[in-house]
Parts: sequence; structure tokens; C-alpha cells
Amino acid sequence: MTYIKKPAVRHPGSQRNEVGLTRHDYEGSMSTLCAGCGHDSVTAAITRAFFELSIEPYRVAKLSGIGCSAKTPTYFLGEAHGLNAVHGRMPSVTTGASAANRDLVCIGISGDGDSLSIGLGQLSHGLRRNVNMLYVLENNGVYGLTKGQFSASADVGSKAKGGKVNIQPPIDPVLLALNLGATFVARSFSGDKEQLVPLLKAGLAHKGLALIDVISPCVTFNDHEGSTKSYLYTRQQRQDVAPIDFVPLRSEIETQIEGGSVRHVRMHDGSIVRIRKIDGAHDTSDRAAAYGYVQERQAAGEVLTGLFFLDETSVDMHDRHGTTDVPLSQLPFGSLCPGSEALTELQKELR
Amino acid sequence: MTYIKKPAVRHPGSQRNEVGLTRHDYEGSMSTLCAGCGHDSVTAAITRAFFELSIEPYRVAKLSGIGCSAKTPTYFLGEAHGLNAVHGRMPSVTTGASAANRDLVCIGISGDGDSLSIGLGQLSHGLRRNVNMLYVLENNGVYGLTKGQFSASADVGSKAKGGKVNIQPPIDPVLLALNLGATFVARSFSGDKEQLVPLLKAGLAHKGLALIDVISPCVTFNDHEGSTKSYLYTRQQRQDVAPIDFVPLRSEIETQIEGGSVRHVRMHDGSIVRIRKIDGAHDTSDRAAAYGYVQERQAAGEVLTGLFFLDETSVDMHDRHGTTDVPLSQLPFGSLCPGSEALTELQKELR
Amino acid sequence: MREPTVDRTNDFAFKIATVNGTGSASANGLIMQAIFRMGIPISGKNLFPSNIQGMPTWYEIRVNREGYTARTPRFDLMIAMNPATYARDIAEVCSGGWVVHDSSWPLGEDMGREDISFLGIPLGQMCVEQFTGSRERILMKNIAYVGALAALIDVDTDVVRTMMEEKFSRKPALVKSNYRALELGYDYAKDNFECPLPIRLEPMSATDDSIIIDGNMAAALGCVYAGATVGAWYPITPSTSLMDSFVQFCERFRVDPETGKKNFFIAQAEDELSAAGIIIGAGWAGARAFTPTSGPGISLMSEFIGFAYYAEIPTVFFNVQRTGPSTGMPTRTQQGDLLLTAYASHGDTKHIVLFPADPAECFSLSVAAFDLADRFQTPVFVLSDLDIGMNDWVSPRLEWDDAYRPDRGKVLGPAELENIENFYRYVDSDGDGIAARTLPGTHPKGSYFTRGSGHDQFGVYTEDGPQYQEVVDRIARKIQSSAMAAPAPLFDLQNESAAAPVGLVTVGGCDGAVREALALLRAEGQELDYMRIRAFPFAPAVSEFLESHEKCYVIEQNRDGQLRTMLALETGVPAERLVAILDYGGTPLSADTITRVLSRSPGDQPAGPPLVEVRS
Amino acid sequence: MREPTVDRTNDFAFKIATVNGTGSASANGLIMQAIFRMGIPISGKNLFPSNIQGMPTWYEIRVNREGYTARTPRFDLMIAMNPATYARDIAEVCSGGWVVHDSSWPLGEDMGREDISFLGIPLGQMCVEQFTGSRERILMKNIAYVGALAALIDVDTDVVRTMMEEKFSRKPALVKSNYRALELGYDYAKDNFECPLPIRLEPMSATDDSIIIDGNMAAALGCVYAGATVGAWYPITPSTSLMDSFVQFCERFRVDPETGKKNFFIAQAEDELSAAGIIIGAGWAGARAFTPTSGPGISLMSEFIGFAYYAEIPTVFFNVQRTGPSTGMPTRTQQGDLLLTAYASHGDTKHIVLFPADPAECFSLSVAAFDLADRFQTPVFVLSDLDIGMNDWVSPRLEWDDAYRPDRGKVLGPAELENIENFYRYVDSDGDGIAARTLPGTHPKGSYFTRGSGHDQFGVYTEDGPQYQEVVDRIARKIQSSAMAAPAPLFDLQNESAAAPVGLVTVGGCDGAVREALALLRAEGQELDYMRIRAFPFAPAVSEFLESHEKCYVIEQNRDGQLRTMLALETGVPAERLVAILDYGGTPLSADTITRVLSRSPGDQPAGPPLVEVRS
Ligand SMILES: Cc1ncc(C[n+]2csc(CCOP(=O)(O)OP(=O)(O)O)c2C)c(N)n1
Ligand SMILES: Cc1ncc(C[n+]2csc(CCOP(=O)(O)OP(=O)(O)O)c2C)c(N)n1
Ligand code: SF4
Ligand code: SF4
Ligand SMILES: [Mg+2]
Ligand SMILES: [Mg+2]
Repeated sequence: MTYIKKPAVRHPGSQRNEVGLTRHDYEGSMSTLCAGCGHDSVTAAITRAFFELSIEPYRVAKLSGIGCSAKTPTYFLGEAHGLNAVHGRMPSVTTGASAANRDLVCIGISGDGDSLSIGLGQLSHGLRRNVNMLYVLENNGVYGLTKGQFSASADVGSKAKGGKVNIQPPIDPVLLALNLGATFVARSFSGDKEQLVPLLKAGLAHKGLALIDVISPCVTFNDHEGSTKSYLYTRQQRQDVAPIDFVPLRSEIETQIEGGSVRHVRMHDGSIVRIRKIDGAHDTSDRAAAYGYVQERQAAGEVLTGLFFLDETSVDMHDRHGTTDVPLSQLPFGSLCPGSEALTELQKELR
Repeated sequence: MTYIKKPAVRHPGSQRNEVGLTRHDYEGSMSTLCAGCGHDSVTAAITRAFFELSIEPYRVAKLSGIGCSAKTPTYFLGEAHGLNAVHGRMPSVTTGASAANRDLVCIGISGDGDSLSIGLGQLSHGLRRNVNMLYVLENNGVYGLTKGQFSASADVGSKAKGGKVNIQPPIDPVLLALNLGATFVARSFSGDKEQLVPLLKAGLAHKGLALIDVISPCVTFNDHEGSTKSYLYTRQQRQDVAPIDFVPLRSEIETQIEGGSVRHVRMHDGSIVRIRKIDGAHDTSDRAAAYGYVQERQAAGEVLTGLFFLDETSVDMHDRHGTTDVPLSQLPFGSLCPGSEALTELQKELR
Repeated sequence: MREPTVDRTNDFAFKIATVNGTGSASANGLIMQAIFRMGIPISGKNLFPSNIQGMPTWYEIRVNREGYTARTPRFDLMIAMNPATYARDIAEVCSGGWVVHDSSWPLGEDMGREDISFLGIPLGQMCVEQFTGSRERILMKNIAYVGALAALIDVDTDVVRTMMEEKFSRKPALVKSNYRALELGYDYAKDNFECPLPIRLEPMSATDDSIIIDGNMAAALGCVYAGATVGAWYPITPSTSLMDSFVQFCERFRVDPETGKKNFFIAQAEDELSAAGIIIGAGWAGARAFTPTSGPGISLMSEFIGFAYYAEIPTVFFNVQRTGPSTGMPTRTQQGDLLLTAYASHGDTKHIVLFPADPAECFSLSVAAFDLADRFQTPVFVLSDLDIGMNDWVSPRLEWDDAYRPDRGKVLGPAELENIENFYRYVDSDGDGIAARTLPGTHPKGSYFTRGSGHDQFGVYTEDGPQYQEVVDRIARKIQSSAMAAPAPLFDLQNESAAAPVGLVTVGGCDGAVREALALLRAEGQELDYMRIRAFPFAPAVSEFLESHEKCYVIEQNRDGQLRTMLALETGVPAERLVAILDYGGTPLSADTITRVLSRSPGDQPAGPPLVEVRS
Repeated sequence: MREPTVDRTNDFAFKIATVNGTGSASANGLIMQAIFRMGIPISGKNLFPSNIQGMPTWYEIRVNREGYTARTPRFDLMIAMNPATYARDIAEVCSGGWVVHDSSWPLGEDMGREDISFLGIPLGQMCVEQFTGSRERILMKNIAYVGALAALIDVDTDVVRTMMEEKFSRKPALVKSNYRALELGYDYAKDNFECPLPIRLEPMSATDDSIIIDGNMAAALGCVYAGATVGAWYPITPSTSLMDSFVQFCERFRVDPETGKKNFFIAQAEDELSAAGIIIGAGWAGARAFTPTSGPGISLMSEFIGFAYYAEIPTVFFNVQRTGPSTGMPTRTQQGDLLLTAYASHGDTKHIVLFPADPAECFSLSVAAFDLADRFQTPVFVLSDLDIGMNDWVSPRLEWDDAYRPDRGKVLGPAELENIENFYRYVDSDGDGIAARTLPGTHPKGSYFTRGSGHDQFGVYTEDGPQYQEVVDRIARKIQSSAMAAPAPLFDLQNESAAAPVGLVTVGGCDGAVREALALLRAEGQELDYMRIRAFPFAPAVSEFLESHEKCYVIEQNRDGQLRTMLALETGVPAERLVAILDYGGTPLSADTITRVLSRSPGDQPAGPPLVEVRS
């Protein structure tokens, strides 16, 4: 079923997508984050990605844990069901929601504290299960909401606002995900919508868990010099690998292709991801190469962004499990309850 | 202080180590594991490693979580304090014990369920903290104690006793540890004392967290064909990388060196690890190379064992933190309590 | 000493002491099943170690023609197959009783027990002679003691042989060796002892309408029949077999025969926190979802439980209790998690808890749990225990009413949403304390934001006291009102018209032992009423019972009298009128524990281990 | 309406409504501190959002010459700086009161409040004229309202200026602009309004021996003075500042001046489970170790808490409570975790809990907590809350007795071990329920195995009922016996010789409000006794108090009457004699809540928000 909202007033000039909705229909309530917070840029990119993909908001389930980042699902897709779980446990709740209704378009938003400290186990095992979801990790190197302690993604030597210096080696979610068998691994920067929006769209089209690590500076606690998660550092040290275009199923494939070698990857829903190779060095289908490349550039002080790895043969949680096509939550009771006769039969064996 | 136990009866011929103890003094109570369980072989190797290093048992703290593997600390070093924590939480308790008393020789025993499922976060963050401990992961691909469910290290397609087939990609603790910045990463096989004992000794001498992943077959639930954690598979598919000798501080360095290229690594306590390179391909000081090599051989179906990575510059938790040299638990109260005068002074600022 | 004149036919108990992992479990099951098939009321209690191989293990069987099959600690016969526990096993035999032991190698002593008879059988030696290979020899020794037992107490060997044929229908060689081993023991006993002993069996027809089932299997069946589609778990004794059974039933009943696709989803989670998260997500998205666990799991799930309570998400938790605290004794039973489960999580919380007494109730209360969870939009706990969950029980055949339809509670679907102005998640429009919910993915008008942080009745984030209170006050009313909808307490009253002076109150698996004690005490002339509580929050009938009795004995299996605590707390009945009889050593309750306290002729009562604590 | 004849000097309350993250917090602190330095009893309550920037925030100040400084919901003056909350802020002003607002842009309305006076000051406009850059303009607007307030209520501007000099001693430019902003507001008010208002300040000397401190800082200081060396934590509001303070104190007092080496170890753990594990490991190895957390953390630590209880490992947990359940309102206060903390974890457990009422007790009870933990070898909880922990309190100067030596309990060192035959961990040799422990790494004879699984008194693994019971029974006795060693309840009795008919009972931070209500009610002629409980398990004096009063009102800040529950449960006093007065909207308790229920002339009582619930 498709419900198309028909707003009373049509803003002149407000563009409509294939399901007749405007960008405004993909917004949520007003952000209460700090002015300039990277997370708000991610929200804007998410809004645009859903709009451009013409996904009806009510088909979406947006989930998060606790943190500034975790607050953002209220700021987009006001007409989608949302859920703020407890801290660090978004992956398991999303697993359950997706288990119950495989038709849900699941997007999970998390922070680096939420995903790499308290939630490291859930992120890792969510990746292993290959839950069909887009996992956006809004990575700022600190616990924003509790006022700026180091998170597990803070770099060694990075300074907190109070002057404390981090002494623990960081966890890079991209390397971790590659290590744990993730089927879609990318990184972007909150400030770069041109890169982020297509990545989000590709992630939504991916069947399985698409992890996008988004460097999203915390202007209040971690946007000073010496922080590798600052606007400045990211702008200076960023290196793009394999930029992509995303062509939704229903769009005509544009004929004009930009220079450089381009690879087309067909997603499960039929849409196309076009991966442009900058220097021919990176092959998004080679997990080991992706790991090596990210690690190498990191050692050189660069922040590599782009799509690192995409498993075109990804089999998601439900398909691995062999779940039926109808969402479990919608199966009629008759198809679930074996009934009294079966019970009688069964009990013959219990004597 | 050193307490040397003087047994009443001297078994003729029972060899004594530098602190005058026999192998028997390093034993614990009788194992209650299944006959043939890989974990018992690990116990025997641990007993030997401590004996050969002449560490007085009472200086050791042996900790574990819950599982068949977690039971083993009762089977060695009967004169050491031991602790069975709750399931999956050995790393944090060991962190605390080591925090309180940095002189303790800490050994933590865990299983693949204990460390890679429920305890994945604790293992990972214990690694990041570089707690000064030897971490032995007795890896059998199953939950032994709860009767053979797949653990997170079970390979895709491996069959459980009941016939169920695993569909989740495995976590390799070696790759994970390399990824997370571990300072000592090795793998061995419970059946190979010649390799395991020197690795254990090197791990004990390492300052920081030494992770040894020991393939330790579960004869009851996971030693059949098709299990990559079986005796058979491991024996057939094993490939040694960089075998080592370990020369404790107090031993004379043997002059006779076996063929092949040998690298000497001096540990923090002055003892020496001699790393023999088989094919010259592996450099134990190169984390990225170690990762790549393990991953490559794994893809070829081989189980690589040996010492993969050793950070000679490892700075352990206490040194990073700058903790005082005297164990905190032994500091006199006078050095801890600022006293009434300081309180009066301080309170002048609180007006 | 037992009086010799008492007829012990179909009224005795025996115990089999063996070593874990040697195949004795299936031999013991064979005995249990054979006696069951002979139509005699029977129970089997497996006291197994938290170990895979090599540690002592026991199996206790009680037959009772009147149907009292709660555990008894008094054994007429011991099959003492484990040298390591020989001394303590011998000590447990009643005066006048018998010991069967393996005389292949001399155990030497009678342990000072001249009041019991020792029946030595060279089981090991016979098996060495008759069988080859250590594996077969060990396994067949078990069957040989079954044979001896058959001769000694008149187990129908035809029944046993039939069972062997059924079990090994595809392995005729195995049937043959089993036959042979059975005969070995049987013949030796017949030839050397006066068979049968006074404790002996005689066929009845008391179990014709019964089955053998454990509570975990029955609970799993309840989940299947209630239409649960999502299960998540992390293995933990003694709950593991609940999910194992669910898997098996789903593979049998829930796989599309054509496509092979599955009408269910099961996740072996990485830990209990994740298992809780999965079922909460599934409940939120509209599936009936559950997790089986035990005490440590509930502790770990505590944060999530509070979330589901406050965000009002239906979920079902099975807590198959084991002996606590902490890791405790994982293979021993207890009722130690009553308080925890009722009030789990920080802040003001209170949960619906159901207390099955046996496998049949594990089945029916599972179904009730899903209905209550959906109706009251809250976590519901089914509090079973190791004894109920893992031991084989003779149970009346389970019944199913095909007219049953799940109560999914107030869920607004697309059609309803189409017709309303606005949907507000936490507005209680009809005053019953329950607000309607919607499922994600169904309709644009149904969207709302679910949160464990402060929210007002519209579901909007709030830090405002009165708005916050409006919601938590309604939730408190809602949970309290469940008391009228949940399974009512069951009573056995001396007299319908007037209350007896004393009441016995219990919960869960204590039922059998308390009913047996009740009969014994009433036979002594005592006037007693009985109430078994089946749900928390307590129904008004619970307070009424407590108030109408001068004194109530609250019988439960924990150290601190947790049920008594909850009763005092929630009903306001003065605690001094509630006397706790506590048994918490880890074994299933026996009637002795109660009669030792309450019998007027305690001299007649057998002395027992100091397992009972009376507190008032 | 306030009677105009009443002298309001040093007896009034005002509230400042601003926006989070705009620098108002330090301006408000300035006011609080200045009035404190004027020697006047004062309290400041910060009602801040769970947000970093942009949401409404309030600061409430009450001055009271008699020292009653519990929160009051009746404000004589509102400094209404936040347009977003203007309407509701105005509504909170008492009849006859005043509103200071920024008249730079018209807010238009008086919100129908003709009974109050509006004092418009063009704060924004003045700051735009006088300062440059938006940052400075925003910050200085805060100082400008401080200036206006100084004129209106007679804050001593010299005191304020001195504080500015102290604060910005290294940034003279800042001192200058602060001076200027202060004058801007001050002069405008002097020039345009009749200053001072009837609500005004007059220097006193009531705070000369006092300090300003929050409970978290005081608790941290307690940890330092008690000799705690290991702290582990995971950040969570409102406990975070406890560890922040501990870090600061350690860096000041615990760093070797020569080597720079640290006599402490602090771990920011990856989550609360790990924090609990770390302090358990440290406690086991002989350090005094603690973790600060809040409700969700305790839920997550539940499994570990049961482990420490059963394995008998000393540890100290600070639970700085916030409004539950679940994430609840993280920046609002509550006493919602009493039950959870007292009985945390599965199985039979019971824990020692201490209840500080204010920062001074946060200091002293922290020290007591470490002593009790060591002596009873068990987790001890210090149950503070957001109001105590994070608000600035005027506190009597903290005292320290240099003769204090930590009670490390029964720990056998090398010398003792050398001289004994055998060491057995859980043998209670002197009958006090406490067995001696040893520390790892000290002596070969001291070794034992610590486990959360079943163990006998020798520390050996067991699955045997009586052996298991011996240990858990002793633990129960041990915990119960702590009641005599823990901080005793405090009383304020009408009459030492005979009990009053009615008692007021409370716990923790309710103290101030209840004492104020007590004075008011006694002034009405009511006979009332007062008891404040400071520890659980309850001392015999607690039961005695309850028993000797016909009726007790139990005043606490949660929905379900958790203290009342625990009292009924543990003392056996009939619940009907305990009437709960409950306030759980998230703000600190005020005396009104109590007098509204208990005053004989309730007509005189101001109507308040429906924050109070009376349950019996
Ligand atoms: C169980 C629990 N522990 C701690 C907290 C406190 N807490 C809230 S958010 C947060 C960290 C947030 O960091 P991150 O996930 O990086 O999000 P950010 O605010 O930086 O976007 C913490 C520790 C909590 N809410 N629950
Ligand atoms: C909180 C909790 N959950 C579950 C269990 C049950 N449990 C005990 S051991 C174990 C798994 C053990 O597997 P592993 O660590 O691989 O050890 P192994 O027995 O294979 O050596 C589980 C799930 C438990 N003790 N505690
Ligand atoms: S504190 Fe940091 S992460 Fe949080 S809203 Fe502000 S800028 Fe964003
Ligand atoms: S079950 Fe497996 S892991 Fe456990 S003791 Fe037996 S062989 Fe070892
Ligand atoms: Mg962050
Ligand atoms: Mg294992």
C-alpha cells in the first residue's frame, strides 16, 4: 500500500519526487543540537537522500541509541516511526525490527561512543548478521552529550577541551567493519553533501548492513586544532577514494559518464552504483586491498573517504536465514499456529 | 618478599627451577574437563611455562570468565590466587586487579564465546588499554559448557554436532587484535607444546597485553570433520610463521643458533625472544604486514600459527597512565590522605 | 525403619548414581519411560553437574500410585554406580532399603549400614566379557543395570524391549546388544536375589492420558501456538533447551513445504543484552517475540527491561531459574528471582510475572504471556525453574482450542488510522490505562517516536514534571489492572463456606510437594486451605485469601522469602501473619520439608538435611 | 497574595530563565556566590536540559535568613530572559511579585498577570551598544542582568566585583567588560525602578563557617580522603562530575612532586559493566576502588554486583540518581533506585546502601562506605541524587580527623599467614559472619579461588545444598549485622521521653524540605517526631521508631513509595501505618509538598503543581 501525503498548500517551485513529496515532507522537528554541529549536516543529507530515492517516509524505521547523534532521527522523516533505544544498543533493536518486518527500510544512527565504546559488541555482531539496514555512524571523537570525554575513536595524542590528552589507540570503524566481514563500508564527511548523499543512497539500496562512518565534527567539544575530527583537519587531510554516483532503479541511466574508469554495480533492488576510480588503485570488491589502502593512508595522516568495499553478492540476514518473504509481523495467525490436531499427533511421540 | 615452598618429600629426579620448585608445584587441582579436551593441553603448557620461567606461583593472579576454558585456572598454579568472574568479563576484572597491584603477574584465560561473543567489547577495550597480562584465548569454535552452540569464531559452513550449519562470518581474534592496536599477537595450537610454551613465556615477559589465540579442539562438540577447529584440520592445515625461542632473563643466552635468519627481541624484563623466520616473508614488527599475511593464508585455507606481531616499544596501561611504581594496594594511607590541613586550605577556595 | 506391613507396590523411590557423560542419562530415561508406559505415576529428577564429562550425576525416580510424585529425599533403593560418591550415596538409603552395586571390583565396605541390603552384581565384569570396545562396554553397563532393576522391581521388560526397538529402529545391531545387556542384568538379579523386592511395580492405567514432557519443551510449544515469530537468545543453562525445542517445532510446523521458507526468525545473539534488544525491536515492529534466559541474563537485560516498560513495548521473557546468586549452581533449581523479575530495572518499575507450576502450565501460561504482553504493551515474564524446565514430567495431555485468537491489544491498523484525525501514542482515550499503538511501516498517520527518555502523552520529549507524571502514573495503573486479566490463583479449600484457620500459599513448581503435604496434614486432622499464586501483580483474590486466614505459611524456594516479601508489600497484610517455609539447597521441593514444620507428630517425620528454614 | 507586612528581607526566592549554552550558568553562579559571601543562607537549583546548546534552562535561588533553603516553587521574582518559555515563566511568579525582562524587543503581553509588576530593561540593546561581537554581547547580557538584580535586591556589588577580579585575575580586559556590564544593568535599574524591592538582602554572618560545594565534589573528596586509589567509570549524567572532581583532587594531592608519578589509577571504561569489573578486580587485589554512575549504570552492573556480593569483594558504587525509568529525565532528580540498589542482581541478594542528605554527608558517608565495604567485604552503595550531586549547596565546612585510619577489615597479611596452619577463605572463625580474606600476590599460603559459582566455606566449588547454604546463610547474617555499624538514623524528637503520635520519616536529600515542614507544622501546634534514615539494612532504631508511632508519613521522591516498601518489608511494621508522601516530578523536594498534606489549615497553603501523591 502506498499513502501519498497531499499537502494543502503547495509551495510554488517546491520540487516533487516520484511519490509526489517535497523535500519538506522528509524533514522532522527542529534540531536542538548546537549551531554548527556536524550531525545537523548529516541530517540534511539523509533528508535529501530519502527524498531523491522517493521512499515514502512511513515505510522507514529510524532508530538510534543515546547521544547527540542519537537525537537526530527526530530531525528527519517526521512521518516515519522512530525509536531511541538505550545507549549503545541500536543494532540489536534494529535487528529485531527488521526481523519482524523485512519490508521496513531501516536506518540506524549512532555515535562513536554509542557504537565503539558501550556498543562495540552490538555493532560488530550486527555487522556479522548483515542486517538489512543503513548504519550511519556520526563520528566526532568525543561523547558530545556528556560533555566531551574522549570516545574510542579519538586519536592518540588528541586533546580534549579541558586539555587532557588521549592515550588509547583509536578504533577505526571502517577497518573494524572490513575486518568483521561487513558487506558495504564507506566513509564520508558531514560537510560534503556531494559525496555523502550518493553514499547514503547506495547504502539504502544495499541489501545487508551498509556502514557509513561520517566524520561529523563536534563544534562544542572537539573542533579545535589537534583534533583529527575537526572541520579543519578533515578538510585538509581528506582524500577521496572511489567516488560514486548512485542511480536509483527508476531513473534512466544517464548516458553522460564522467572521465576516468567507471564501474557499474547493480544493487539488489536493481538500482545502479557507479564507482569512479580516481587513480585506478582501489577496487571496491577487494576487501583485503581496501583494508590495506585505508590503513596505509591513515599511517600517512590522511583521512580516506568514499566507498571502500561493496560485496555485490551480499546475502542479508533474512536470506541467510531463509525467512519467508511476507513480513513476519503480517503473517496470518493461521499460518503460525499448528492447531489442535497437530498437537494431538505430536503428543503421540511423547509417550 | 619471596616465599619458597619446601616440600617435605623430594621426588627423586624431579627437576627444580631457579626458585627451587618442581613442575608439581605449578599444578592445580585435577581437571574435570572431558578426556582429550584441548584446554587440558593448554593447562599443561601453562604449567610448564611458569615452571620454566621460575615465577613463584603466589605472585600470579589467574583470572577467567565462565566456560569450560574458564574452569582451567583451577587446574594450574594451585598456590596462585584465582578468580572466575562472570561470563565474558575477565578483561575488566583483570584490568582492575592489575590496576591495584602492578606487580601481579596476571594471566587471563578465556574462551571464544567468553571473548568474542558476550565479551567482545571487553576483549577489544582490554587490548586498547594494553593491560599488562597474558591473555590466552582457548578457541574451539563452540560454546563447550552450554553444549556446543556455535561461537563467533565458528567458520561459515562449519557443522555443529546436531547438523546445524553456521551462517555467520567468523571473528578471527588475531586479525581483530592486530586491527585494534594490540602489542603482542600470536596463535598456536593446544597440541603443540613446542610452539605454545615459548609463546606463553614470551607473552608473560611482554609488558602489555599479550594475546595468544590457541586453537583448542572441543572433543565433545567440535572435533569432527568439517570443523576447522578440530585436531585433524589444525594438524593438516597448520602453517607456522616466525617460530620463536624464548630465553628468560636469568638464562645464559645460548650460543648455538639454528639455521635461518634469527632476530633477537629484548623484552622489558631483559629476557630475549628469538624469532626465527622460516621464509623471510614475515616481519613481526610490521602490523600491517602481519594482518595481510594472516588474512592471505586464511583465504588459502591455512591456519597460520606463531608470533605475528610484537611491539617492542609497547607501553603498558600503567606506564601510559604514569602510575607510581609501588602497587597502589600497598601504598601507606599517609601517602593517600591529604589530611586536615590540606582540607582547610582547599576549602578556602570554596567560598 | 519402614513397617514391613505397608504395601510398597507402586510406592517407593530409588536413585541412580553415575558419572556424567557415560551414557547413563538415556538408560535412566528408559526406566522412566517404561514405568510411565506401565501406567504408573512417576517422576524423574536429574541432578546433573555443571560439567560435560566425568563428574557425579544422579537420577531420582519416584513412583506413587496415588499420583504424588514430588521429589522425596528418602530412597528405598540406590543403584550406586559411581565409586566417587559411593559413601554419600549409601548414606542416603532408607533403613531397610537396598543398594545395587557393581561387584566386579570390591568396594569393601558397607559404610556401617547394617540396616540395608547390598546386592552386588558384577556388571563391569559381565560387560567386559560380553562386549568389545570400551565405548560399548561403558554404554551397555548402563543397560545392564536397567535389566537388574527390571528384575528387582518388576519393570515390564517387554515394554523396555519395545522402546529399544523404537529407538534403534534403523540400527538392528544396537537393538541386539541392548537386548543382551538387558538380559545380563535381568538374569543375574533373578538368579541371585529374591525378585521382586517388596518395592515393586504393578501395571496401572493412571498415565493413559498423559505424556512425558519437560517444561522448556512445553513452553516452546506455547510460543509456537501463540504465534510467536521472533525468538532471540544467548545460551544459558537451564533455559537453553527451550530455544532448542522452539527451533525443532518451527522446523516441523513453520517451514513452507513448497518454498522451504521459514515463518519464523531465530537469532542466537551475542549476549543477553542483544537478545533483549532484538525482541524489543521485534515487539515494536509487530511480531510476537520472546527470549529464554536465566537469572544472570535477567540481570544483564535489566536496562532494556526498563526501556520496554517505559516505552510500552510488548515482549515475553522466560526466566528458567537456577540457584543464585551470581553464577551460583547452574544445574540446581531455585526460585530466587521473584523480586528481581517483579521490579527489574532502575526507577519505578513493576512487571507482569506468571508462575507456571508444571509443563502443562508452561504451555498455557506461555500463551497467556503473549496475550498479556500485547494487551498491556509491556514485558511479561514467565518464571519457570530448572526442575520444571529440564526434568521430565508426566503431564496430562496438552489441550488446544482452535477457536483461540491472539489478543493483540490496541493496535491501530491502516484502516483505523485513515479515519482518525490525529494519532497520539500515549493518550489513554478510554480510561483503561492502555493507549493504542501503531506499527512501523503501516501508515503515515501512525508515526510516532518511541523513547525511553521523558515523554508526554503525545509521545513528545519532555522534561516537565506534570507531563512526565501523567504518563508514568497511567503506566502504574495499567500494570496494576493486569491483575484482573492474568491467570487467577488456584485454591484448594477445606470448606467452601468458611476459611480454615491456616493457609498454605505457594508458587510455581512447589505445587506438587505442597499438595502432597496438604493431603498428609489434612489426614492428620488439620484444617488447611491452599492457594497457589499464578501471576503478579496479585489479583484481589490473593489479598482476600491472606486476610481471611489468621496465619499463612508461604512456601518457596529461596533464602530470603521473596514471595512472602512481595505479598506483605503489595497486599498490606502484616508480615507477621506470613510465615515463610524456605528451601533453597537447589533440589526440587519435597513434601517432607513442609510436614517437618507443620505436622502435629513431627517425631514421625524423617530427619532430613537442614534444607528448611522457617522465618516469620 | 503575600501580606505586605511580612518582612521579606533575606526571605524570598527568584528564578532566572535563560537558554542553555549562552553563558548564563556562570552569571547565575556569580549571584549565588555573592549572596553567600554576604553571609546569607542561600540555595541554588539548576534546572538544565539534557542538551548542550539552545534549550531552556532555569536557575532558582532561594535565600532564607533562618536557613531553610530547600527548593520552593513560589517565586517572588522572575528574570525572564528566554522568550521561548516566557509564558510559563510568568505564570510561576507569586502574586505581588516582579518580572525582569528584556525590553529591547517587545514581548507584548503581561500574560494576563495584572497582579505582578513588569520591570523591562533593554538589556540586549544596551549590550549591542556597549559591546562588540556576538559572543561578548551574549555573555555580557548575562552580567547585565546580574547588575540589575544587584540593584533590585541589594546584592553587594563590591563583593561581585571582587569575585570578578579573582576569576579573571589573568585577564584584566575581561574584568573591565564585566564591570561595565554589571554597571549597565545596575544603573538602569537604579534609575528606572524603586530600588531595592521589598524582597531584598541584608548582610548576615550565617555562612561564615560554610563553603559552597556540590555533592559530587564532596563525594570525590571523600574518596580521596578514604584512600581510594582506583576509580573506574563510564560517563553518565548526573554522576560525571564526581569523577571529574576526583581526577582534579588526585592531580592536586596524589602526584609525586618529584617523579610526577601518580598514586591513583583512573580508567574511563568502555561501559558500566567494565567499570564494575575494574573496581571488583581492584577491590579483590586490595585497593579501595569505586565507580560513580546513575540508574542505567546500576541496571547494567547488576550481574557484576551479584558477583561481588557472593564472592565477597569490597567495592563502592555511587549512584547519583536521576529521574527514571529507563533514560528518563537525565537532568532531573529522583529517588527512584532505592529498591533496585538494595536488592540488585538475581538470586537472593541484599546490599548495604548509604543515603547522604547533602554534600557534607556525601563526604562523610563516602568514607564510611569504604570502611563498610572493607569490613563487610561486600559492595556498598552511596545513593545520592542529581540535586545533591550537581547543585551548589551551602555546606558547613568539612571536617577531617587526622586520627582516622581506614578499617580494612579482616585481611590476613604475610605475617599472619606465616603463622597459621591453613587458610580457608569462607570459614567464619569468630562467629561474626565475616571470614578473613587475603590479597593476591602476598603469600603462598593465602591463595584461594574466588568464584561466583557455588562454593563451600573452604572456597571449593560445590553443587551440594547444605555446603552452599552454609555460605549464603552466613552472608545473609553478615549483611544484616552491618546495620549496627553503618551510620545511624538521625532524629529530631518533639520530646525525648515520649513518642509523638505521628512520625515523619525520610531519606537523603528530602531532609531540608522535611525539616522546614516540620518546623512549620510544629509551629501550628502539631506534635511530630522526625527520623532520617541513613543506611540500609535498617538499624534496630528504625523499627523502634516506626513501632512507637501510630502513624508515620514516609516522604520520598519516587512514584511507588520505595522507602515505605522497604520499611514495611524489613521491619514488619504493617504497611497501613506507613503513609507515603510522594513527589517524583523531577525537581528537588519543597516543604510545601508536605505541608499541603499535613497542615491543619491547608487553605493557607499555596496551590502547587500536582506533584504530590499520597499513598497508604
Ligand atoms: C547506560 C548509559 N550510560 C551512559 C549514558 C550517558 N551517555 C549519554 S550519551 C553518551 C555518549 C554519547 O557519545 P556519542 O555516542 O559519541 O554521541 P555524540 O553525543 O558524540 O553524538 C553517554 C556516555 C547513558 N545514557 N546510558
Ligand atoms: C551471563 C551468562 N550468560 C550465559 C551463560 C552460560 N554460558 C556459560 S559458558 C558459556 C559459553 C562458553 O563458551 P566458551 O567461552 O567458548 O568456552 P568453552 O566452554 O567453549 O571453553 C555460556 C553461554 C553464563 N554463564 N552467563
Ligand atoms: S555537543 Fe557537539 S555533538 Fe553535541 S550537539 Fe553540540 S556540537 Fe553536536
Ligand atoms: S565440552 Fe568441549 S570444551 Fe568442554 S571440556 Fe569437553 S571437550 Fe573441552
Ligand atoms: Mg561522539
Ligand atoms: Mg569455546
